[in-house]
Amino acid sequence: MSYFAGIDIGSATTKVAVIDDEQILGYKVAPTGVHCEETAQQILGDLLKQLELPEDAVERVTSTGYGRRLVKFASSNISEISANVKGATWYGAQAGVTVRTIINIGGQDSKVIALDDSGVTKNFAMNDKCAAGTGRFLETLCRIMEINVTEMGEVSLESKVPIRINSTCAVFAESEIISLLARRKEKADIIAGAHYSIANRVARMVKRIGLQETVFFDGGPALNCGLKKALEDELVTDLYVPPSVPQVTTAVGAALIAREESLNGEIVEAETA
Amino acid sequence: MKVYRLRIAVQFVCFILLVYGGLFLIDLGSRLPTFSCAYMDDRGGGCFFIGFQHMLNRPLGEFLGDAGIRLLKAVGIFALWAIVLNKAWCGWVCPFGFLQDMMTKLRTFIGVDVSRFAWMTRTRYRSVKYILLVLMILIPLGMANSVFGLPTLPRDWSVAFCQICPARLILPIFNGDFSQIYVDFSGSVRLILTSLGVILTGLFFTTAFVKRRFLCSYCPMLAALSLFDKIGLTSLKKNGQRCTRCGNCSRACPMEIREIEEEKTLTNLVTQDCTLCLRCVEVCPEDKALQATFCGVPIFTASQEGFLKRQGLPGENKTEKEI
Amino acid sequence: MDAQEKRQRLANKVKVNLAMTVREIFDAIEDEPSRPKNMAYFDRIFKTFTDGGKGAVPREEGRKLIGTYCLFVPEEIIYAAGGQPVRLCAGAYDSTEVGEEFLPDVACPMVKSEMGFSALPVLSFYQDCSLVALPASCDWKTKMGAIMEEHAPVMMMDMPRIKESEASREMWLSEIKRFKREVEKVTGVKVNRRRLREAIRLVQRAQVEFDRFHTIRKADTTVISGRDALEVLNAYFYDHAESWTAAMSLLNDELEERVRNRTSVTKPKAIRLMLTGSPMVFPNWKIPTVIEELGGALVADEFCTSNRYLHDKVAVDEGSVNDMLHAIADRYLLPCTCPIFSTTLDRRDRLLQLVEDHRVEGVIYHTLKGCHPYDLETKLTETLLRENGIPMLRIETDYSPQDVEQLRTRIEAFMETLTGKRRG
Amino acid sequence: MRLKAFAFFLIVGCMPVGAQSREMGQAAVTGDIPMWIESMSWDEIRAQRAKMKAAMEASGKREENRSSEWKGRDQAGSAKKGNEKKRKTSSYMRRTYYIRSGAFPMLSGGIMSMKSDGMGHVSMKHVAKPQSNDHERMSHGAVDHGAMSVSGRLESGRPQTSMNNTVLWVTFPDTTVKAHKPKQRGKTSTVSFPSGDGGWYRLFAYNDLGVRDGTWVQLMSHGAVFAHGDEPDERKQDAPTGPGLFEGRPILEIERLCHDHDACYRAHTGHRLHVRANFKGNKLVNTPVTLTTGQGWSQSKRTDANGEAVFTLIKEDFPDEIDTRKSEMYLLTLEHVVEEMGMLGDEHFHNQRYVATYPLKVYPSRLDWESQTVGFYSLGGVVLVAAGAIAVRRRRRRLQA
Repeated sequence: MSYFAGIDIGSATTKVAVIDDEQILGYKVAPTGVHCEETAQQILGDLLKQLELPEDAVERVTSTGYGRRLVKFASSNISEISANVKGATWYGAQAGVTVRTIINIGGQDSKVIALDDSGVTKNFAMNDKCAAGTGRFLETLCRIMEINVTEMGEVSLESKVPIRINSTCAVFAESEIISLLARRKEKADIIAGAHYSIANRVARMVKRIGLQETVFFDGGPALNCGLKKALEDELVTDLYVPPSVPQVTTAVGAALIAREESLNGEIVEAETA
Repeated sequence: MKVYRLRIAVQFVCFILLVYGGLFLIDLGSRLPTFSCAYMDDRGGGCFFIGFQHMLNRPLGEFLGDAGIRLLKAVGIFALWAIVLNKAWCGWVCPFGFLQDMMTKLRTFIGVDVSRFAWMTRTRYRSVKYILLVLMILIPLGMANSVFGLPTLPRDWSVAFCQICPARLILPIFNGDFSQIYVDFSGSVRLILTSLGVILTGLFFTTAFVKRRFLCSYCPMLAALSLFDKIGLTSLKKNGQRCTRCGNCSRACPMEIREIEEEKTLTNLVTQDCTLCLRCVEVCPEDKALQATFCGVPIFTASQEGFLKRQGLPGENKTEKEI
Repeated sequence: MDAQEKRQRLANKVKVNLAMTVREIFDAIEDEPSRPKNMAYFDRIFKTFTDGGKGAVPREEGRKLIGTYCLFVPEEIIYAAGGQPVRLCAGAYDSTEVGEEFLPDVACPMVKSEMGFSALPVLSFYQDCSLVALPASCDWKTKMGAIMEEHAPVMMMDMPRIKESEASREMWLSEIKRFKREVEKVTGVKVNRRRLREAIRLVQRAQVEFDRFHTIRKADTTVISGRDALEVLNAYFYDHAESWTAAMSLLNDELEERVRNRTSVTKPKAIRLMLTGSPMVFPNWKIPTVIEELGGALVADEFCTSNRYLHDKVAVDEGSVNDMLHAIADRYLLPCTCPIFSTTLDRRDRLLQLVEDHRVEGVIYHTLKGCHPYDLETKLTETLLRENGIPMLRIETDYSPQDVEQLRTRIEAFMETLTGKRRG
Repeated sequence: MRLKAFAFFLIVGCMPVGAQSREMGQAAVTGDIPMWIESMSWDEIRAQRAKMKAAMEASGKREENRSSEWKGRDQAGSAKKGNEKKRKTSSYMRRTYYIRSGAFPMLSGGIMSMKSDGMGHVSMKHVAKPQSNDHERMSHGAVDHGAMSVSGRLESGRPQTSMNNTVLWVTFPDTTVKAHKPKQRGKTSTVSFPSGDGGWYRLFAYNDLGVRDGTWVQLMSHGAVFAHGDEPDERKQDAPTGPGLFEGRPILEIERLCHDHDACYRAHTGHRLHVRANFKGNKLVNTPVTLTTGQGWSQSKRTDANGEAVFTLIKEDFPDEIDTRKSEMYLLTLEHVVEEMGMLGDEHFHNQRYVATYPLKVYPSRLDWESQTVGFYSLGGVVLVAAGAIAVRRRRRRLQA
């Protein structure tokens, strides 16, 4: 019995997932600190503790995400795209859907990945320049609104006619929203409007690379049902959001890759032998 | 200001004046540029043409003397009348025109649709009235003079136009005199002319139920008056820029004149067929696009609210009879 | 998901976006100071767009809806046949991309938008039409009919392009008569003399109010913003003539009051501008909005959706049905200044007249991308206006809100040159 | 052709009048030779003009063919420059009136074939001041006359009646009366005067034959011509005196009374002719008035207590070919003898005899050549046909639409 770990160091949170040959054993999400390697170490440690596994039980560790190169102890690191793809396809396989498009909205970027039938990346679009249309934007919104991120979805669903947020830049949007609040507009409408403006941007990316069913939606904001609805409206399709915590898909993907690498490694060894 | 009502009133008064004026010892002379037929016993003034034809029936030489002077005098009086009222003689005074308008009223009352000429037809037959006018001048001259040594026309040709003029047959009826409706067998010329008169009269009664002022378009009086169009004191002005060419005017025009709609540059719109009935001004919905003037002073101007008033607005309980 | 559901969801998407657009506009309007309060009636009509345009078009006693495009379809006949006309010309950006599925990208946004609305159940009255009369005015409209046929009961009306010819007039008259027969078939009501006369008078009453309104706009004090003027006439698309007239007379009263009190919606001595060119339909109000945000006074416009819509009048002459039909045919064909006609004469004079009446200082010529007829007349208009000492700014745009900022800059610059011109 | 036949039928329809004429007995003109005014026939005028023209061309004067007959006469007489001038200034319409005398009807001469020239009609009408309406009505078919010249000429081959003492009184529209003594020029003697004003020019010829075997014979005749033009505004009421006049009016006058103006204006067969006989202003009672037709039929009637007599213009038989312009000369003759002694110059007479004539041109009845029946029928026909045509056309068009 061998164990593998995937570490996804995102801008907002760090996710760690541990799997064995069959299934996921566990995962853990924690905010990324300043020193991401320590954080990663610590989280992994905690997770193993939870799983009552020895420190060295993990055979291979693959890191991904922005900080992936900072994780010295990782046996390999890989771009979050492939990791995301891997994870998404795996989850899809679990649910019995063939994922063709992946929408991942992260802390400070959002990507759209197009796959072919065999789950190989065909094309991808990415917005990593601007915070608008990312989780970070939603967080600022919550801060201004003084509500919890997790409530956003439910609140936004109450809105009848959302208010359009024209500013495409997170900073301007902020001021715009403040002025809206000043004009006593419904919070729900504002939030919904924000959702639609994000959805709109994402939808534009999707349009660029072309949308194919099934669409797999992951990343932290995927928890936000309002955003999900907005996206579904804009894309005119259903989104598949993994049942368990959707932000760890990338980490899981990394872990899966670690496992594959080890298997391949064995094969290689066998050949040399 | 519902001009069509005013007009009918004026026409009626003129009709009484000209047809029965004699009974009140009214005499406007015998040089009127309108079909106040000289065959009416009680008329209050005579049509210019009959005297005109007689006067022309002279050897040319005599026009250098008294005869000529007398002719000039007559034409002068005619011209004076014509210049003052211009075509309004046709649209507002002419008893025969009035009768035709009344027939039109009857037609609209019955609800028979008006029918229009094709454009080509209309333009083609425009010249008829001038031809008639020229003939009316040449025939009497031909009676008294031999042209190129040809024999002079027989006396049957005397007052040839009056013989074919339907007004001669119809107007005297209002004096209780039906005797003008006859066919003259005394000679082939007379036979043809008088029969023509009868035929035209028949057309007067029938065409009135399909067309407006059918005979006016061929009236030599219109032709004679149209010589004074440009100098007439009464006139119809148009402001091309204000005109949207909506075609209301030309559609409502009894004489089916298209210039009034199409012209954008010309200002004086008294065209050869215009009878100055001012119907066009009534149905013009544009402010100051059309204007009837007397000596340059506007007497009736087109306007939006005026238009809508004449269309029976505002008002719920009006029936379509009003228009 | 199956095609039907897909269509529904697409519709929802458009609905939501449209709703957001409408809300955006009216939220902005709410904060405007000194807006005539009688505009509320017209606002209501457009606010219904936020949920599928329910109640935008009055449907009492089960009047059949007859959709019309352009301003060539005689509403008198529809009213006379007991129908309710609704003009379907659309200005919503949100439905254009749906239309793009049916039409080439170069097609003008209006056609795209209309296509989108008639293809999807977004605004109810697009679907409820028992007959959609579509004059083959420009090329887009001509072909749109064929493309639209599967979504709506389209009746194409042939449009002559040369008003001066007798043949075209007769052709148009026969088209009008055909339309009458079609409408009668749909509504089951025969158009007789009395009904037609009443219908004509109904529209004429509306025109009385329109004339009042038009005259008010000639005043020195700009008592109503150009955008509101657009809105007022845009409302006539959907409203029943009678109720529109009633609301209109109230508004006119208020406006006349304002004229007396000199309560202006603009700063004193604001630049007097006129809009012309491709039609603007709600919610495509970006240009008038920008102009007025910049403090310009939009005193006149020459749009088939606004000023030209109700200006020309039917002149009943003899009052028989045929005569009235003839009058109607003429009214809808001859005075129309739409550039699809060969002649530019009428539009030219109309523009000059408006400039003169409203004392316009500058003209903004609006062309929709792909609206070739208006594009073709740009040069002519420009030279004409220059000859008359009126500067002209040509703006080519579409329904998308992206270019608002750059429009703002251009218009601002234009207005600055006008102020300079004013100084001397 | 068929119409001609119809016309003929109409004539036949009018025959009773003709039949009536047959019943009238023949009566010769009694007493002395009458004198009457008669307009020269148009043919004669034409002929004369042609002759003059020919003469002029023969003499090589091609220019000024304005009114050739003057030319001609000037050749005959002495062509004076002054004359030329005078005549150039006012162009004259020459009308010639014979003042004829002799047996009526003359069986030779231009009477029977006489055609009216369409330049006005010789007829009498007793209106000193015609009302405007009358004036207009008189104008039918007439044309202005530049001027009039009256010439009497001696009829040869007949019992001579001296024309030396003939005077022609012309009453102008403004009722000024002027006497004109015919000037002898060659064979004919003419009087001419410009007629500027419009209205009636009444001619009254008076011929004093002097005393013949104890009877002072005075012949007179009436005639009038209507001139078109504008009537004089003021009228001079003067009662001239002179030979043949009594208080400005003819001594013996046949005054025609007009009830039906048209009849007065142009006499047609079947009309009534109502006359009154005046002598020196008083009516002549119970005096025979004789109407003689161009073919010699005549009828005498005695004037009643008012001095009036009524004739019916009988129908003469016209040729089958109807010619409305064929007219006949009828003549009314009135004789009055006053038993009164007196001296004329150095001659005694024991009674005065006045013979007045009233020439009258009679045309066939309008009914002979005008048919109102046909008029009405054809009018109805035209209306029906046209209406039908229009209806059919409309129907076709409606079906097309």
